[in-house]
Amino acid sequence: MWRSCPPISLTQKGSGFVVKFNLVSAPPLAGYHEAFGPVTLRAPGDLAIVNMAVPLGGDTRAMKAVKTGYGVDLPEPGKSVETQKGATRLVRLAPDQAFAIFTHETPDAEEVVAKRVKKAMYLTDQTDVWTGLEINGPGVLAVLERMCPIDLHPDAFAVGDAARTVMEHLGVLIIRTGEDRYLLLSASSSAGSFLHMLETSITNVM
Amino acid sequence: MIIEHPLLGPRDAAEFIYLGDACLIDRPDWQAEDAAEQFHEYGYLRDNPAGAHQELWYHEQGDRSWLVVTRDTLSHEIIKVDMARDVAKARGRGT
Amino acid sequence: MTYSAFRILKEGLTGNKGWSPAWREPAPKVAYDIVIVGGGGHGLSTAYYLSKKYGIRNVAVVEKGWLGGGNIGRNTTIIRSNYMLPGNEPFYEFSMKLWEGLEQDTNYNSMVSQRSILNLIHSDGQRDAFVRRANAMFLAGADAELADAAQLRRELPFLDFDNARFPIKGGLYQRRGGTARHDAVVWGYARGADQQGVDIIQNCEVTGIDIKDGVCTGVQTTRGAIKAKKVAVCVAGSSSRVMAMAGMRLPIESHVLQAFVSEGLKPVLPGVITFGAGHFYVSQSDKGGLVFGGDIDGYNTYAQRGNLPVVEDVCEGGMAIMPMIGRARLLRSWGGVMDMSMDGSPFIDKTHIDGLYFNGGWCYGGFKATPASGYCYAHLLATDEPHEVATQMRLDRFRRGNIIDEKGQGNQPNLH
Amino acid sequence: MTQAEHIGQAFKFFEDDERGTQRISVFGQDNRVGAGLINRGERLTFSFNGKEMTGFQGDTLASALLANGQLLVGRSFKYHRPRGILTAGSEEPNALVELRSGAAKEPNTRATVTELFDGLEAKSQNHRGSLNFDLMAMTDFASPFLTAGFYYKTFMWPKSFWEKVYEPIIRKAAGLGSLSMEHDPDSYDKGFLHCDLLVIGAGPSGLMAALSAARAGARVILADEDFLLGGRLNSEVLEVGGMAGSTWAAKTVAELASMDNVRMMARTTVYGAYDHGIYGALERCTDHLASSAGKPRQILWRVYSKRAVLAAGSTERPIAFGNNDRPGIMMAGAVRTYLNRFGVVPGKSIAVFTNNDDGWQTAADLHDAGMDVAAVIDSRDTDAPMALPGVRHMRGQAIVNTIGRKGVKAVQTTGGITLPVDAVAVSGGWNPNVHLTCHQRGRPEWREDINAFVPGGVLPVGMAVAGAANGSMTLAASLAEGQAVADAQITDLGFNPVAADVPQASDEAINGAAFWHVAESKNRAWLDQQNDVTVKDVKQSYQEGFRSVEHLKRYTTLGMATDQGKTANIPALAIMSELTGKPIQETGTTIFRPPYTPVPIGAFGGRSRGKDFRPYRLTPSHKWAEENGASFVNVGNWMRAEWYTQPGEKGWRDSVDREALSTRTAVGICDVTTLGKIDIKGKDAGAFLDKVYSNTFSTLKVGRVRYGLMLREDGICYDDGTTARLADNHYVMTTTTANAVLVYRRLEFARQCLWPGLDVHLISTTDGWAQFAVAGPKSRRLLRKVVDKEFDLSNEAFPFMACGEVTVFGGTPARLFRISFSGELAFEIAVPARFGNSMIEGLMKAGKALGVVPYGTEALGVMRIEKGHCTANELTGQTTAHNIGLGKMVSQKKECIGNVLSQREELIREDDVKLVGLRPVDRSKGLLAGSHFITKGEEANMANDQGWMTSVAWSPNLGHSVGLGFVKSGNRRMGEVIRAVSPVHKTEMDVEIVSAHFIDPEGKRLRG
Repeated sequence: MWRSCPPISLTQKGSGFVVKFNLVSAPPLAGYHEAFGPVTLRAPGDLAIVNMAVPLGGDTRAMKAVKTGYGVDLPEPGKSVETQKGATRLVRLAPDQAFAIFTHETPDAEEVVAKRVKKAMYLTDQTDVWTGLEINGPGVLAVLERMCPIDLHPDAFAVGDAARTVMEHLGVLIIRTGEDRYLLLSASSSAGSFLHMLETSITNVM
Repeated sequence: MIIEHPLLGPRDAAEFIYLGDACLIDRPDWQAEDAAEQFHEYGYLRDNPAGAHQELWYHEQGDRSWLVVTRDTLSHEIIKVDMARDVAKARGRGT
Repeated sequence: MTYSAFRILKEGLTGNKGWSPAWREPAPKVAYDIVIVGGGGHGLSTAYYLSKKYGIRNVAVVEKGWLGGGNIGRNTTIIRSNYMLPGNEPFYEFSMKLWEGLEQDTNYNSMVSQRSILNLIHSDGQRDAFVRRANAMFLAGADAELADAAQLRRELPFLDFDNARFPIKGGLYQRRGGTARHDAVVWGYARGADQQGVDIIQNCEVTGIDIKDGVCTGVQTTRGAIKAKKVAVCVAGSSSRVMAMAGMRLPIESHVLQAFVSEGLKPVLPGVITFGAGHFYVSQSDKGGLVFGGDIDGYNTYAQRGNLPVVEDVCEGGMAIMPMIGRARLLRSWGGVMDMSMDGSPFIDKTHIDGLYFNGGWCYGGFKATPASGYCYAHLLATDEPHEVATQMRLDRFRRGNIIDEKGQGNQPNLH
Repeated sequence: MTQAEHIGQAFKFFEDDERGTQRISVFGQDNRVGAGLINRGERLTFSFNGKEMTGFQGDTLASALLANGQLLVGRSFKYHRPRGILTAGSEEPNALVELRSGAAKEPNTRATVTELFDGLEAKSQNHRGSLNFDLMAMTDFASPFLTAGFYYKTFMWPKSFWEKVYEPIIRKAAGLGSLSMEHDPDSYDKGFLHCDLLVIGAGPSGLMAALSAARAGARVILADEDFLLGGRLNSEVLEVGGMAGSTWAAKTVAELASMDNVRMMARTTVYGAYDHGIYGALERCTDHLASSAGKPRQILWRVYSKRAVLAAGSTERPIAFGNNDRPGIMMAGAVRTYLNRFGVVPGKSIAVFTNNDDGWQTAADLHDAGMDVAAVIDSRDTDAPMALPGVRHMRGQAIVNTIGRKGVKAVQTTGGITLPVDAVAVSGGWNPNVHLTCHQRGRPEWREDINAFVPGGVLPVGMAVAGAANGSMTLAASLAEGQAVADAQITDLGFNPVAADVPQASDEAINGAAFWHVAESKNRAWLDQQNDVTVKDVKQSYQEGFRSVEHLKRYTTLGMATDQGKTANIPALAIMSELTGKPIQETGTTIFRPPYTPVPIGAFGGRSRGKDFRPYRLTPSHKWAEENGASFVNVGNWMRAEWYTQPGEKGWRDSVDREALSTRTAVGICDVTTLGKIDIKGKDAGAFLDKVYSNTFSTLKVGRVRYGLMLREDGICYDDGTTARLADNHYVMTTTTANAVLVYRRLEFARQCLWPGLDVHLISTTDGWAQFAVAGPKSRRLLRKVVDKEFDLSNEAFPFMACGEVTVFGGTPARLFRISFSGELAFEIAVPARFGNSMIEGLMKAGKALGVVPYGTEALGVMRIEKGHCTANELTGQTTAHNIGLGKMVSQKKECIGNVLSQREELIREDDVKLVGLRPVDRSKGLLAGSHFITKGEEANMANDQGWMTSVAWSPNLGHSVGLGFVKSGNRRMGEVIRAVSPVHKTEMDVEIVSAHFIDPEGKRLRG
């Protein structure tokens, strides 16, 4: 069972039954995958995101826990690393904050990370806060320069680099995950506008 | 404008939200005898210099850090950028 | 010299050789009853009303540059009295009434044009707030009119009613609002004050304020010392710098407000239109340019120039409500340094130093206040009592908690 | 098309061309001569005022008009004087047209920079009647009465006539082109570019600068406003490196275009220099095409440069003489451009009037092309700088007047000679284009040797200037300086310039004399041709005391037209300098401000228009709401369901009444996801909350929720909401929808700047949880069917203000809060957002038998007003805790934001306004929000204002209108009947002051 803290003691009293109903998971852009000439745009499935906050004064313990749990060092702010198996990407956003991004379906991502870093960090599930789009292909920089104020020249923004910025009034976390591949994360509530922004940039350029 | 973030490098000021004079870090002691007067000064009176100005910027569309930026209000030249939490600690802020 | 159509005819027929200077260029005297620091709109209107309404003519206006080179020369020329709070609305309505008689009073056509100002409404909450404001305007003797979307569609068919992100649900008009020719306001007051005997001294920068035993005795300037029984500072945009010479810290920050004008166009806009869900307001000048602006840049500055994010923000607002202006071109941009006060409202007050008076903190609303600001400041200087419409515009109001915060943003100047 | 292809195409058609010199008449193009850099293989048809004409690919509209002998192209602003084409560039004051038609109509378009395309439509502007017979031209005869500032001196009587009579006439006469009044049909885009070196201008110095920096490996952007790169090289017959200058330019462009580290941007104007090396640039993508075909018309680029080289060249200035504004009178450099680049001449017999050697080059080029040069009239009493056999040299003379009306027919000289000509080429010397150097703090300096302002003062950070823009007026100097300046710039950045020779070029003769206007001219001599400002206007301005350049500009409108005085300003201030006796340097210039040339407002707007003005935020149950009859309302960027229309309902009131009634009698569900949610963790989370809230949270028990009031530091209420404690180190704060981002920002400020020693961490989870209010007497029964059975929801186990983490529908994690905004027994339940749309279906299914309804923001509003709860209508940022009866919540026993200043005397006055309930005495009447209160028997004025109505609603539960409002000492006036006046509605009514809690004042329901 999913819990981030011990359950409150709620003993069963009174009558009632839970209706039979299957809650369906429907992230906003689930299944989106389009090719625009050489550029493809897709929403990665089951992208789990967990925020990791470093307790005040707990830096050493947190770093050690990441190293032990993931086998890699927590990168510097503005950088990300993939764990050895490539299963999780750790993105350092701020001195005391990082995201763990990995593929995971059920809504217990926080526990998955908790198993790795134990109690060395404060964890908060961010999976449903964000929606992700991956853009890939030659010419992708020409698309991104119509939205992104960050210098994405290969020499300035290496593979693994990450930046939170603003594009067309949307807060976006952009991570370079490959030579011509970028993962963009934005707020899930504005997923439609986020997709529209990327599609417009692509069609304006292509 | 471009703000040279101490950790993240140059970023367009459009990513930031401006608050004002970095004297806002120096929140008075609420138990001081003249707390009302001190808070009045803290809340309302500003040097507003024409020249170097220490000011608070928040990297809202970024890493959510508050920065203390020393900037010339005549030329807009940015002389220095520090993490506000470091400045606050150095000025004796704690718990 | 009195200006009239007859005079123009006469001069036109005789080669326009008889025009005399609009004002003298006197050298500063050793002493005056009152020295007004700042030859902008407010300073000159103060001098005008001091001399004309209060009969005090031994007055100098000292200006560090050219007359009207401050914010009165770099604004969007809007006049209105659509405020809400008791500390403000009677004052601005008083100003509006002065505007309405200004040209005849000064014998100078400052082109006061009551073409209306409209604030668009996009939500029910906004409408409630505007009704409150409209009724406050009525209670203060001003005019207001609510319009629904259908009426606006008839009157302003070019607005984007059908594809708007924030649909237009109506608007609040002040029909008596409008624009005036900003430079002409300066020149009219300057000429009027000069004719009453006021010395207007350009290129004369104040470099020090003389204070002896808590009493202000005059100013030091780049053209020598000038003694005065009263020194009236009126330098919005530079208030902190000047008052620092008297050792005062003010509840003011300096910020830049950009404004823009398009190329000249045949008439398209009937009045002033303000877009409440974005940062955009616009009117069309008599010459045909769309005069528009929006939010302040938001950081402390004394530079009369702004940056791109605000230019884009303003034009985004414009395109959002009237996409017909897409093919009109932005011709010129400029920036004015604003005295942004801690509650968005101004000060007309004595200071704790005898003989030193302060007028400032006008934020980006100083133009429309020009007549009343001068009138009330003149009243204060002449009588040592605040004018009845400016009783709350005091420097100690924050200490007492008597805040005049129209926007409800608190003590953060860049939000007002 | 790639950049290289694009540039390549622009050039391919002239590399094979030969320069012809004889006049060749092509299909009515009577003024077409020589070859030029145009593609004669591609004939283009266009129309001017409905008349069909032809031109060639590579023409501008202006060159094509000239080729067709159309010298009269427009009317001036004030006097409606006939005007032609003065220049060949973006400085053009006269040749403005309305381009295209219908919604795409583009007023005030400079023909001199409009690239000709097939099917182009242009119309002249600012005339009543035809261009040839403009009825408004009669204003010209009234000109003695319309001199500088005339309108300030009249139109004042009678008072009411200004708006009604005078101003409408003036407005109609003023303005130039007209807007279509239709929505701009094109789209625009924006973008961001980064480079080591931005080179502005692709003339000789710009090309050299870009080439040198590019060869050294720097990231270079080369931008030029023209569609053909090369600058003056394309207008001159000068040689570079042993080949034609234009050929050298093309070769250099080709080399640059082939390099990966170079971005070539033709048709791109760098219009503004902003702080810290940021430049604004406008790229015109489809303006040279008949249609933009769905692609962005223009792109507004924000260029982040480490260094920049301004190589913007120079602009030729005219000399003012009598009737110098007639069509056919052109700048001498422009005549060369039309001749050499476009193969066009403005007339058959041309006089050259110059004060400098460069003017002679025009005579020479015309002469070499076999044209009839009537004379070179040189204001200097010096020998000819070059030999032009057969050309008359009139030394020490000037043109004093011209004859003609819609075109020049003859010129009269100071020597009393009348020369019949049909065109005049004028050169008054060249002004370096220093504009961008002045966009920040630069102030130009006067250089006596070239009689021009050059860059001075503090230049924008990182900018250096090269070539003519820097006052290096010859070709050889420009090339050398371009390279040297770029090398210095990139050396600064750590690059090693490649040593390369500057190609050979000659230093052409550039001597000149200061000569601004012909004093002997009795007729009006124009300075600002667009705004009709003459030498006499400047003199009158001086006479009336408007002597500073700013007063001159404002009084006469000099330099305020669409060309921003690029040709007019310097001669005018030189004349003012003569009048005042002050040197030009001291007279100074007005300040150059962005943009360098006008930029369409649509381009600055980019994509942010229509529905794309701001992003949409949708709630997790948006799809379900759409499918179930919801109508939506904007709340900030959120779209919230305002009500759900059921079949048979006639208006929104039907729906809202039903929703509110059903919720109070059964159960209702509302998506409240939009409320801000902030996860607060850390061992000092409780201590932190004590500081940011006016009340205490560290004492809150785990599993409990508390209402919190947050003040600003000035003691005014900022936000309110509930905060739940889920664990010792874990709180979840809710904020109002509007303040979610702002509260988060303030909390980060408190955390980082005020109390950095606290272990507390914030993260927004607003979008992460789909949260639903489940309210009404049957809400527990409904939830019982949703929450998994091991969780006890009884009042004892889960009382009012309890919270907990539960699971729903068989194991899906959820958070449950027992809180109530409606005043009913109520809960809020949150599930991960991805389940949100399904969750509301599940809730509706579970509640079907209970009579569940979904309700929107309107019913929510009705119920909160009935209950006396505040929202933004009450918490306006001007409201104190005392105003809303929560003064006691502001603890004075702990350190917290706002408590000290909240105690200021004026903020705790007993007679201040207090929140009360209001109901109409006549219960059938509807209250009006925004009404003001006046005590009975008193006059309605501001002094008697007792407060105002903040919120009103029709209460279906009470059967009458209810309102909330602020009334002075309202807490002591219960039962009083007071006037609620709304003069803007022209109504008033009597209302009774009552408790704000209309329903269940004891709060039994929510605790039940």
